Amino acid sequence: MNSSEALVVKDLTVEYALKSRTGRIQSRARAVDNVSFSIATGETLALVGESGSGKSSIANAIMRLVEPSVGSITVAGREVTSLSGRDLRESRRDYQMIFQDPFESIDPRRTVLDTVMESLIVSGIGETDAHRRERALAALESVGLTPAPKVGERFAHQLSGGQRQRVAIAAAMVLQPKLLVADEPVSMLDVSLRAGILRLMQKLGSDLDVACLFITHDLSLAWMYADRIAVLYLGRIVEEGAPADIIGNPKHPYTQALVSVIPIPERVNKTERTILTGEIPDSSHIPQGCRFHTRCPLYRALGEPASCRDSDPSLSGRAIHRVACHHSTEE
Amino acid sequence: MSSPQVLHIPPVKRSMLAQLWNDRMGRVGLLLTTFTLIAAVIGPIIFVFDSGAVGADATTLLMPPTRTHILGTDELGRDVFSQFLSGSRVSLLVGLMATVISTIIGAGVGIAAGFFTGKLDTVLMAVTDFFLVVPAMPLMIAMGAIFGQNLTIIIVIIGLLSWPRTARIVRSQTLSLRERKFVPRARSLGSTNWRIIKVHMIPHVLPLLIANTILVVAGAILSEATLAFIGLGDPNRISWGSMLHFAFASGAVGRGAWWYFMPPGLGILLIVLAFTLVGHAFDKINNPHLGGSS
Amino acid sequence: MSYLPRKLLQVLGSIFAVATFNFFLFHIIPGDPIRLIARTQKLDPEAVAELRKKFGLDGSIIHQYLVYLKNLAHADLGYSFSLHEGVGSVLLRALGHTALLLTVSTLIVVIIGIAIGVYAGSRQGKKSDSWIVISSLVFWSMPTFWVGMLLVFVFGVWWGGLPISGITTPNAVYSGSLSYMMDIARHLILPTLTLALVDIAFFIMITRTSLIEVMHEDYMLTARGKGLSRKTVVWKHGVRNALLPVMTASALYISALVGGAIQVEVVYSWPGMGLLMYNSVLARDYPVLEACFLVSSIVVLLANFASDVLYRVLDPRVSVAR
Amino acid sequence: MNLLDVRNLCVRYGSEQTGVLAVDTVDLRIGQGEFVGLAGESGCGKTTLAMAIPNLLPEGATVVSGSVTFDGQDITHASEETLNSIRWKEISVIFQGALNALNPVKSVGWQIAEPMLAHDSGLSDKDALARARELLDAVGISKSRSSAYPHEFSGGMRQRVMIAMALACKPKLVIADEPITALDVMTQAQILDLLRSLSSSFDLSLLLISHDLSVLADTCDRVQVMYAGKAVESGSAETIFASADSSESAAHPYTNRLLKSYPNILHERVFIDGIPGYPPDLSLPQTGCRFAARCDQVQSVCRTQEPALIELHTNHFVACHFAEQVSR
Repeated sequence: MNSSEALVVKDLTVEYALKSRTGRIQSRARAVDNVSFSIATGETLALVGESGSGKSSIANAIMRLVEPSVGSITVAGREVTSLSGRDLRESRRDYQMIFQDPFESIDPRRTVLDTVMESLIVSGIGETDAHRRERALAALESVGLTPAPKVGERFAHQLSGGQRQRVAIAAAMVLQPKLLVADEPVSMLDVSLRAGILRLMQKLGSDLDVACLFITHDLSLAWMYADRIAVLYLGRIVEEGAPADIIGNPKHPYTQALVSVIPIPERVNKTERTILTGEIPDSSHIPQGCRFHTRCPLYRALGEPASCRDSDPSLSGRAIHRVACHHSTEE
Repeated sequence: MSSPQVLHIPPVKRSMLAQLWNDRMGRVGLLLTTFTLIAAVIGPIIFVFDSGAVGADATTLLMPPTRTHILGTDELGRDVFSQFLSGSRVSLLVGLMATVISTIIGAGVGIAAGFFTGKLDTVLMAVTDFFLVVPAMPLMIAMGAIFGQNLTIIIVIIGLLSWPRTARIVRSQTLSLRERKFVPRARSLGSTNWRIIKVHMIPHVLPLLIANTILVVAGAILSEATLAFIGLGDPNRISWGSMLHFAFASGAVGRGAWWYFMPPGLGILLIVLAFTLVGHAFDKINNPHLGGSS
Repeated sequence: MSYLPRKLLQVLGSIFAVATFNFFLFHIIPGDPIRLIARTQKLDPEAVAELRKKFGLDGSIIHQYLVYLKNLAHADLGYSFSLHEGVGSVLLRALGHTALLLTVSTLIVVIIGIAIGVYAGSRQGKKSDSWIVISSLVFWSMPTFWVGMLLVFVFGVWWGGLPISGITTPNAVYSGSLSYMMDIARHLILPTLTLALVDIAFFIMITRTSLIEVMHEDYMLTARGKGLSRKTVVWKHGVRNALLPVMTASALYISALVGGAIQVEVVYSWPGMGLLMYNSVLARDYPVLEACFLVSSIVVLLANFASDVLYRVLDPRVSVAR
Repeated sequence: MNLLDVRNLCVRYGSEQTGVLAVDTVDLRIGQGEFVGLAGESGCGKTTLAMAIPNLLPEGATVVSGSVTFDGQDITHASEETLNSIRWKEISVIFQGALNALNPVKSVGWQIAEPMLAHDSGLSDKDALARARELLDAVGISKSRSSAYPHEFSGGMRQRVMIAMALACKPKLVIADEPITALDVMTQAQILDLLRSLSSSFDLSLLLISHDLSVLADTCDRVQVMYAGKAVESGSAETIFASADSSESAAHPYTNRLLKSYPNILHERVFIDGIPGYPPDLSLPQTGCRFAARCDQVQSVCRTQEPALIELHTNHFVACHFAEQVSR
């Protein structure tokens, strides 16, 4: 295993049992289906997908907030899926998460300083409270919440959304993790504040050489922020490559459709949009064959070839730009 | 709808007591509670009730108020006012002690069921629902008749039969707290379950628990009064409920002896109302929708 | 399993649990029931031995339990020592009287309570709302039996226009079934009024709170936006949604209502289960007490079942079929 | 004549002494058949302004001054009856968050039919329901689902139901408050597409409120940008969204910075700019230009004197002291 990889996810599958009220398992939803990827130290990978694509399940599996059904997750060379109890808790400081909604992810009854210090207390860092306090204040300072002692006394409801997300970043980065999982970190914020948060994440990330898994539904944001993009559809990576390739030369029909509907803050004559009909299917009823064929414009354009219904395409192509489609080259 | 609140920095939360005092009903409730507590503690010391001091002849039985007996006498010629004062102690004692038992069980069951979910939740909620549905008063009467009549037993019976509502409320609050993202965030930091409960759950459950606890006190006082009225009070400790039992049994109502059955009833009303008002005000503080203009 | 059979099974399970609980409460914890009876009824040793045999008390606890279940299955609830009659027939008579009282007062309480609750809730913060809330809390804080005593004093002693005891006038001669029913109705007035005065407060408060919550929902703004009149907005959109939590809370109320009924029956000598329990407490007639608890539990369980089914009919988000 | 003419509108939350002017002397005009976008960050007053039109303001909010003229009729202080006859019949609203804006215990068909019956006493229940089914069909939902309840639909489908409901009485103006927020990217595209296609067949005017300027770019004819309770710029979509080198383009520094807050995949891959700082606290007295504290081209006059909304070019209004020389 390459030691420069901060995160290696191999054959990850996450299933949820759909239970009836009596507790019997009625069916299984496969939110993540055999997904593999890795992130090098200091690299940022964007996972892009709509709701139901499994992007949050991947984040939760990495954070061990849900148990993966199959697969291994290795953070900084340590396999974490086999850990439990104390070992698991101790490993957690290496991988930290920033949640989508900063209002929900910060306990409203605790002060900002308490929230940041909580990270240190739980991880057993710092001998005394005074020591931890000093580090927490430094962390608040580093995310631009100044004067730190004053901001530290506030509660979440006394801060704006952007400030709250800064607190969440401080609470994660104070542990100096190897991997940061950011689940839609700016989607709840006003557009004018997004750049500030992203810049902060980028700066702190490069200072500490932290790898980042950046989860978003916004392809243009991924294009701007990430070093690499993986597009998810119904629990599977359908295309993976460099941002310029994904946006400039999308190969999978799903990615092509996503790129075509990106809103552009400029009034220009864009090429024809491809608006997919219908909605992403339920993950307990994944279509046979290629999971996208039920909505695929290419499938219809090619006269509904049997291969799309019969076999599930795997991710293939050059290492720097891979796609999971039987017919992508025929375009 | 978006309002300009986003920009507005609300003032630091005032203490619960200050907020209660600010609410008209809460203030009346607080004053009433304080008043009855003081009366219950000091009253019987000044006006000692002597259960042996029965009336000498027929003229002193069920006597209307006079200068010596400001609330008249009962069917045995005993002073009603001093009975009334010592009765307040029993009502308050039973109400408060039973509530302690009820709250400890209710909060424990509720948090455990809500936080750990799964099988434990199923079992605990089955037990809770059982006691929630079984009619409490017939069961209290049955248990009172079986286990005998003394204050401790009455306290235990009321306490053991009034926790299910608390458990339900605490559980649903705990369940909704679990959905808040700060709980998975705490877990992803490596917090133990116990730490999550201590740091993130209990402080959030507490305001609701306090409001509910105050209402449980009111309910427990009413339960004690009813049990005593049915004839299951502690024969050695006169309470407002047992005063009404004797008033009823001796036909004081039919004989128009209002000085006998009015005071204990009003006493129960005032003290239960006091706690109910405070509890209601707490509810308003906890639920901004109920607090008039939010 | 679909909802109805599953729920029915659950109710049967609860009834079984109540019966078991009942058995252990009366048979195991304080010693055996015959000793309790013997203590109060001064029975001779031979009679005690015979009774022990009848209840299987000479056998093991398991044996006693099985005998108890067998007797229950045959609707044999034992023998009342104070009334010298089978408990079953005593109870059956009382149950009918209690059912009459409870049905009438519940109907009044629910209809008036919800109406006043909606009125108050839709005028939140106004003067009329404050008065309704305050008077509800005051009535809610009164012991039911004391309200009964006050009404007896006012209507029976001062004014004297209404009957204050029993279900019919003693030694009355009726000209027909209508006059008989009128007599019962007159006797019902004060007990019903007593229960209603205290318990309406409960319905007013939960309906009000529930409606206030619903009034803040986004779909209420949609309804306003549609240009509907205020009355339509409140009743068609508000009340319909507000009643769902009221239904759930009513399940709790059923058990409280039984408690209230006991007190009212005692005060007005209404010959129902409550009066029966009161007399049994005084006479320490355990078999009757035991049966009263069992039967009232079953009634409450069934009422809860009914309210649960009704909830599912009213809320499309949960279905009766599933 | 404009269909809607809002002039100098002021809306306050709370009392005169401690209240906050959420909308401070704002104009808004919508022509017949025009699509107008209203943009701004959360708390800028855009929703409050829109809800003031059919007077659906929440409790505690009051129109302090100014006027709302709809179809030639001044409805600023109209009675509840007059407003009720205009609501939905003339002005309907697509509310934010369709899950909560639909009544959970009524079928969607019933909810669509309800306003038709309320506004047309001659209509029979059966006909109303039949029309409701037609509308469902028009927004791409099978007619057979008219008896289904809101919880049986996905988020995107509920928004379609909401749109069908808004069209029920063939209103002249539809106010859509963040209609695609919280929806998936592809569903957003579907809904915007639907709104565009329905507008032509139903001949309506649309007020589209969004915090996301890029959404308004190819949906609206005209765009008005609000900041901290004030309208700071309004103009045709061509002007606002024109590329920087064109002769006429967005002129307010706030609009320009907002436009640069989105990544533009047609341009070079650079980090977005964003705007430093936060909007002002409106509960404090305001002096000068409200954007001054965050503006990178601020001059001393900006801090002391409030800029007036001036007509820079025909139908292009800007409230900035340096509108003519702002560099992008």
